[in-house]
Amino acid sequence: MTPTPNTSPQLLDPHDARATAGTGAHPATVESALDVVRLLDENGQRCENSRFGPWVEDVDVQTVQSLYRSMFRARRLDEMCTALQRQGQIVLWPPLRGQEAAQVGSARAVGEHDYVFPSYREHAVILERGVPADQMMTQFRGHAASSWKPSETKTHIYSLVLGSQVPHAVGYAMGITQDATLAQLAGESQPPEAAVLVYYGDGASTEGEVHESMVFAASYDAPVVFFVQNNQWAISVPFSTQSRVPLATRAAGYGFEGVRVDGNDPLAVLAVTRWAVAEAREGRGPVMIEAETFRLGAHTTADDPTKYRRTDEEQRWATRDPLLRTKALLNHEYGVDQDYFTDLEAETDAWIKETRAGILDGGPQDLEQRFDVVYAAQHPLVEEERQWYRDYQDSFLTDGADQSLAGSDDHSVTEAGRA
Amino acid sequence: MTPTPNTSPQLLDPHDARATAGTGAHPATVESALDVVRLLDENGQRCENSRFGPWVEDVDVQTVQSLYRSMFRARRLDEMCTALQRQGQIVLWPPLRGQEAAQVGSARAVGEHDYVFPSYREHAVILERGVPADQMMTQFRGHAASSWKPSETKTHIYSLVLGSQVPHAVGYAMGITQDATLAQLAGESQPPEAAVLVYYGDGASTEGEVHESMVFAASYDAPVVFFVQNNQWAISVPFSTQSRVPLATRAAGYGFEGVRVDGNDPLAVLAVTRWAVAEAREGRGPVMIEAETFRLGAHTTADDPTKYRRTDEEQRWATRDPLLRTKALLNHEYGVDQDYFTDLEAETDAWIKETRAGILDGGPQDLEQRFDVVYAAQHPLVEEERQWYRDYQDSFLTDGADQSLAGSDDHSVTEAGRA
Amino acid sequence: MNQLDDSESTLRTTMAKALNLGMRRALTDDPKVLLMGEDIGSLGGVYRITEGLKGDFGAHRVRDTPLGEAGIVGTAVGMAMRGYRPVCEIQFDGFTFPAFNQITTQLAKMHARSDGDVPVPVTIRIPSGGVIGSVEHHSESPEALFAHTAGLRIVMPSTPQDAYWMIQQCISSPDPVIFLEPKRRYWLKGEVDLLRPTTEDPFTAQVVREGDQLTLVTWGPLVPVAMAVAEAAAQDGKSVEVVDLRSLSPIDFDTLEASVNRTGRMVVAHEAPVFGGLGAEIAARITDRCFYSLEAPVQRVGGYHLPYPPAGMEENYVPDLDRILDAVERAFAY
Amino acid sequence: MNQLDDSESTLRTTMAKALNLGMRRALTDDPKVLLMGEDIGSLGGVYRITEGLKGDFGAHRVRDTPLGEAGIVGTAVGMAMRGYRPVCEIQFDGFTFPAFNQITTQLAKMHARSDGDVPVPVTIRIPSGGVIGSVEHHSESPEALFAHTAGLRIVMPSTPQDAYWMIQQCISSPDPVIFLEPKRRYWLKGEVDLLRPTTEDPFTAQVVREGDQLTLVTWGPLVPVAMAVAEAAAQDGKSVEVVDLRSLSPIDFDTLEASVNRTGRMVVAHEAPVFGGLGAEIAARITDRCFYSLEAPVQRVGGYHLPYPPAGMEENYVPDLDRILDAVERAFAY
Ligand SMILES: Cc1ncc(C[n+]2csc(CCOP(=O)(O)OP(=O)(O)O)c2C)c(N)n1
Ligand SMILES: Cc1ncc(C[n+]2csc(CCOP(=O)(O)OP(=O)(O)O)c2C)c(N)n1
Ligand SMILES: [Mg+2]
Ligand SMILES: [Mg+2]
Repeated sequence: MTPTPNTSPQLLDPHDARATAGTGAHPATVESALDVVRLLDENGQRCENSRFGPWVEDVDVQTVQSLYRSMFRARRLDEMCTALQRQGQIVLWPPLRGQEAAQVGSARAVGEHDYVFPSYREHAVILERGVPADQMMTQFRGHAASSWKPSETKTHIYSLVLGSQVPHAVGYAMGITQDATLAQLAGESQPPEAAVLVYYGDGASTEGEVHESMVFAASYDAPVVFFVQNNQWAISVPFSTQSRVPLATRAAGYGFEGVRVDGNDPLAVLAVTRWAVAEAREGRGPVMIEAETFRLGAHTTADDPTKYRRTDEEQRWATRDPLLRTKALLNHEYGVDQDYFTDLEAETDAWIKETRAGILDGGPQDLEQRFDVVYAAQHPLVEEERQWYRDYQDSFLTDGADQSLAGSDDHSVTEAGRA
Repeated sequence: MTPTPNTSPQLLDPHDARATAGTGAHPATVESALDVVRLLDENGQRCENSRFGPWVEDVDVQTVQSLYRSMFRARRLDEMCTALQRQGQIVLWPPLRGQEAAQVGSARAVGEHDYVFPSYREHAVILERGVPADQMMTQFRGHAASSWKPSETKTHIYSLVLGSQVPHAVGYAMGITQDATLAQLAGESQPPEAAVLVYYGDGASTEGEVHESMVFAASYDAPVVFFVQNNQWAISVPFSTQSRVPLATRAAGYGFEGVRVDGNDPLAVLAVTRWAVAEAREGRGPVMIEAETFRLGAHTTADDPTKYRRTDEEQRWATRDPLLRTKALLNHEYGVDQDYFTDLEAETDAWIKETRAGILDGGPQDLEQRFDVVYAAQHPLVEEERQWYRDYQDSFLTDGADQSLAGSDDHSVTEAGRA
Repeated sequence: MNQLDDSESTLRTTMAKALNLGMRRALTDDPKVLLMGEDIGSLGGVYRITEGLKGDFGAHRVRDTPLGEAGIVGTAVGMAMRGYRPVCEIQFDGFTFPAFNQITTQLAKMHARSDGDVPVPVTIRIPSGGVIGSVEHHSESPEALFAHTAGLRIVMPSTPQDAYWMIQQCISSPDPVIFLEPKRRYWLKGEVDLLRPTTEDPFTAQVVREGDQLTLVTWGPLVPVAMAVAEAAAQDGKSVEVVDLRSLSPIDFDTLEASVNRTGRMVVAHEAPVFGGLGAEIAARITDRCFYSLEAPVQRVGGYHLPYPPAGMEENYVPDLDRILDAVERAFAY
Repeated sequence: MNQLDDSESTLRTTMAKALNLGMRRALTDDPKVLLMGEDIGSLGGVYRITEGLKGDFGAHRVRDTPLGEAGIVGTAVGMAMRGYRPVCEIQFDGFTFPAFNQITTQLAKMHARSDGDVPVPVTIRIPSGGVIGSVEHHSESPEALFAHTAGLRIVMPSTPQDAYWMIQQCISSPDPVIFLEPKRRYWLKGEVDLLRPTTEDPFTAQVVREGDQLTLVTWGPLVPVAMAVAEAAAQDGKSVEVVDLRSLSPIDFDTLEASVNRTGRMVVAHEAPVFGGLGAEIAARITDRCFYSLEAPVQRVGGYHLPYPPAGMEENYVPDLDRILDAVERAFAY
């Protein structure tokens, strides 16, 4: 998935200072973390960046089209899911609108040996990792606990306890290093270099577990890339409540590098993440990336942004829409014409239709399945309760359904509402 | 307690950049946090520091003698308590040897309106706050839950859950600000400016709660000074396991200033803490100070440092002993002669003797007292259990002591040891 | 604020609104009261319980905090030390755990650890319980994890009247209180008497329906279900007394004991898993106190020993009328 | 490592050493096993349980971690996802709480949350319990706070033999295990059979003294005290059966039920506070299962509803021989 970039020698310079480590010596500065890396301006024109530009030298029209296609599909899926939630088909939906470049650009930078830990809004990342869109929705329909198998996709399940997945990512990365150490000691061939990419939000950055993750990652030189999507809001709380300064500046305080990137610029995100993943894979990690972006939609389908933010802020960011910018790049830089977009639209319409049907196809598992997965090994209490549950459910069948008073809960509780 | 220093104007410059706040603008850099502030060299000779020197311009021979006296008493108390623990009179004792300058220097910088949150090794701080030495020991004797009243001393009790006191300090500081806000809104006169000084260690800095404390402090502009004693070790774990870089560099990532100070230089510690407390009091906080010092003794009386660290490291730091350095300053800079030290020794001997007697005087409270303090208001379960406990204890009195099999536990459990 | 006009002495409203009015009154009565939590300001909380309060009392008294539960509870403890009475909101029950250290080792123990010198009158509001059709970690019932820790008080109102009064009573308690809100009943309507609380002491249980053959004890979201169970049982000729526990720590065992000594049977129902749940403590203590009165072992009904399941299965997980009735029948079968 | 020579099939040693040998063997048998914790490397842990292991297996397998319990457990979960079997040490019971979120919402639930795709075979060793003459937070008994959470297993050995075998069995369990070590019994000596565990399944109870008039159930540090109680009762003409619970989740109720159906009486003793403690679950379930056999309500004896007290008062707080005997007498008084 990651083409080897034409790197200039200084890009691969080991961080001597960091290697000699110890108190007092480290290469990163807060200042360097304040610049925002950008390879496209707001009108979709390429701009220069001598450090990160080389990391996307291989990018051609096909690559940009493919990035655009992924972003476009993600947006359309997002719109469809928002609609489905309104129709009561989905329990809750956190829209990604506005964050497509940050997600697709970064997900493209990792490969089959790498492992990805999403938070809960990374739908475009999940699609990039090969999970079928309809399957992805079973969790949000309330039909299953998780929608894909980490063992198959090398992509962890969504984590709703904010920040909780970040130490897992670091531990997984420590495991990658341990694999290499064990192989080396056993005189075996080295496993392929691999890195971990973990996503979290500006709000989640405040959680203590994220900090401990940084400490552990630095302490064990873990090959992990911390990817913060700073979408300016944590539900109704603006970023200024979480921090006075960009989050990328945090990295220096742990002795590793933090880079701030324009999260609505897919090329810059791709370049910076490729660089970071290479740093991590090659043992110079961890690295932190802060992608400056914006949640154009509501926090979730249960949210109402008009309560807490001004439309002029939304409008300002709407002009920086990553899809518009990438479309402009395709138009102006690569001369891609309207036919391409028309075809893409048609193709996507068909895909959405099919996906929608797939989503609506399934129903919830039976609760009995939960008794199978709470423990991996046999457990007497679970067995006892499973048996009880089965007998109890069966009693309705044998006694006749009219025996059940189910549903009379809400009836008798005349005044109860539902969240 | 804090003489107003002769400050040059730029010292009191408000941090314009910080005041305008928001993303992108903050004055601190990691680089500035890498320099170690020092006003005395290793031989006790004064050295220049244009930024912090003015904060101790008022310091004269009396002040230095008084600093030395506090450090000397703390060391002698420490030695005595270590001995008492060996004799089984104290449950456990965490020695402060080597950290006297960091503690006395910083504690001198706060006054009666300020509030102090120690961790659990700040015995010299506690003495500075006016707690009698013998009283201070009741907790370590296992006789009482806490040894002094925060309501009287404006000094919180010791906290043994590492890092747990740090958010309390921030909350307390938020309360100071709230007092001012409420007074202002009510048209009342402003309460005196006050700050909070909170201590923790290099090891504790890894705890997630410390991070959340930094975030909250920055978010609410809380008048708090984070004072880390980096004594290079967290029990057996060297600082390099906690961080690749000095802890003072962390502050910049939260958008406030971090300063590194030679923790064995009482003047530098006093100067930097005075500055920091003034910053905090005047609404330009929070501030973080990292005092570089060394725990010359064991972690606690239960510890054996030979298991994990080299004596050459200990010896190197022994030459930087803050008492030796301050004594040299008194000798060379102020021409204080041996008589002073002889007198101090005699005075301290007497104090130690008296303190020792005071320590040995008391016995444990009865468990019944605990039923009074678990809740502030009446509680039926506690009442019931208290009654049961009282009746049960009384049953031994009325039935005759021979009824009790107490003590036969260890007898019957022949092979059980005790920690 | 004219809802607070004392000339209108009762009000018909939802539990959500009653909580809002209760906090409004606490904020009005005591300048030391302040609210803290994620999204409680402009948004008014994800459940809108604090709606309008920031506008009326100011951002210094209704604080949108950074996103860290340990930070929220930890700074609240510090503010309490400075004389304030912070009321913290944890957004959902499942997000209490990042603050568990602060709650268990600090908030609960500060008064005892300081030998009574430092009271910490902090109230922690937690929307609690399930059947709201949500995603994971949004439907937990953590009460037993707090009840075992000395130093905390725990309550859960089940009516607008109790919500209005108990929130005020807990805010003025000198002890820390975990205030659980039955989130699926936020829109339950009822009468609120603005002049008189149900009880002066909020840490007591209430018999909410009298009966003489079985005591059904529950709290919060299951109280209306228990009432329906008693009604269904009555149609079957069985007389069930319903006790709304209200206070989960301390537990008003005197009221329970008196009831069971009359009825001879008890069922405890809660949403949390049965194993290690609060029902165990109630069953064990009532069995001890009423050994010779009990005609059947105390029957417990609650969640299974499983993490709270996905929304599509939750109605089979949380005890409903049928399952509680089944437990009632089991008790009568002895 | 010659202690492991199979030609010597038994060894007389302390519980501390037995744990060390058990982990040594696990490290030898499976390269995926690794140890993580504060001070467990060069120092060998504050209780020296891991002494020598870093030297013999290397710093990559016996890791001194940074000082963050959430980080320890959280990264262990991640390493388990990569195929490792991390064994974490929490330095003292009172310092488990910073990791409570990772344990409760992540470690316990990962297998269920991933629909069975992600097992997390992590063992968390926690020196537990009191009467060690220490300072606050060093003597807690948090078992009930874990037992209520589905997905965890909890054990507590009381002998060197069980310590040696159960640590190995738990490390090879596919489920996460909270492994409580009765720290005041670390120097208790006993025989370890190096060839045969007490039971193949560590999640079972053991009758450690037979009797026919009362079942005294306890675990960990109180097992030797319970044995002394049975002896004292025997001198008084009363026959007490002692059950070492060993597994606190799941609980081997079949063994308890069989015992109580013979004896007709039960006392449960633990160090943790009685209110909301594990004794409640045992009492409630045994009362349900053995209602017609019980001649007295199950008597519970444990800590009071207080934070663990200062060392000078702890002997009055933790149940000792006298207090357990008192409970036994109460049971016989019915
Ligand atoms: C520990 C925890 N606390 C609170 C919540 C409730 N919550 C869900 S999303 C959210 C805001 C998250 O903001 P951010 O991390 O910036 O991610 P974003 O939603 O912007 O993608 C909150 C407070 C949670 N899920 N977990
Ligand atoms: C939350 C928590 N984890 C672990 C411990 C056990 N412990 C006590 S002191 C200590 C080392 C502390 O190191 P540091 O913070 O550097 O302070 P120092 O002892 O050097 O003064 C440890 C691990 C604890 N008290 N609290
Ligand atoms: Mg955000
Ligand atoms: Mg230290």
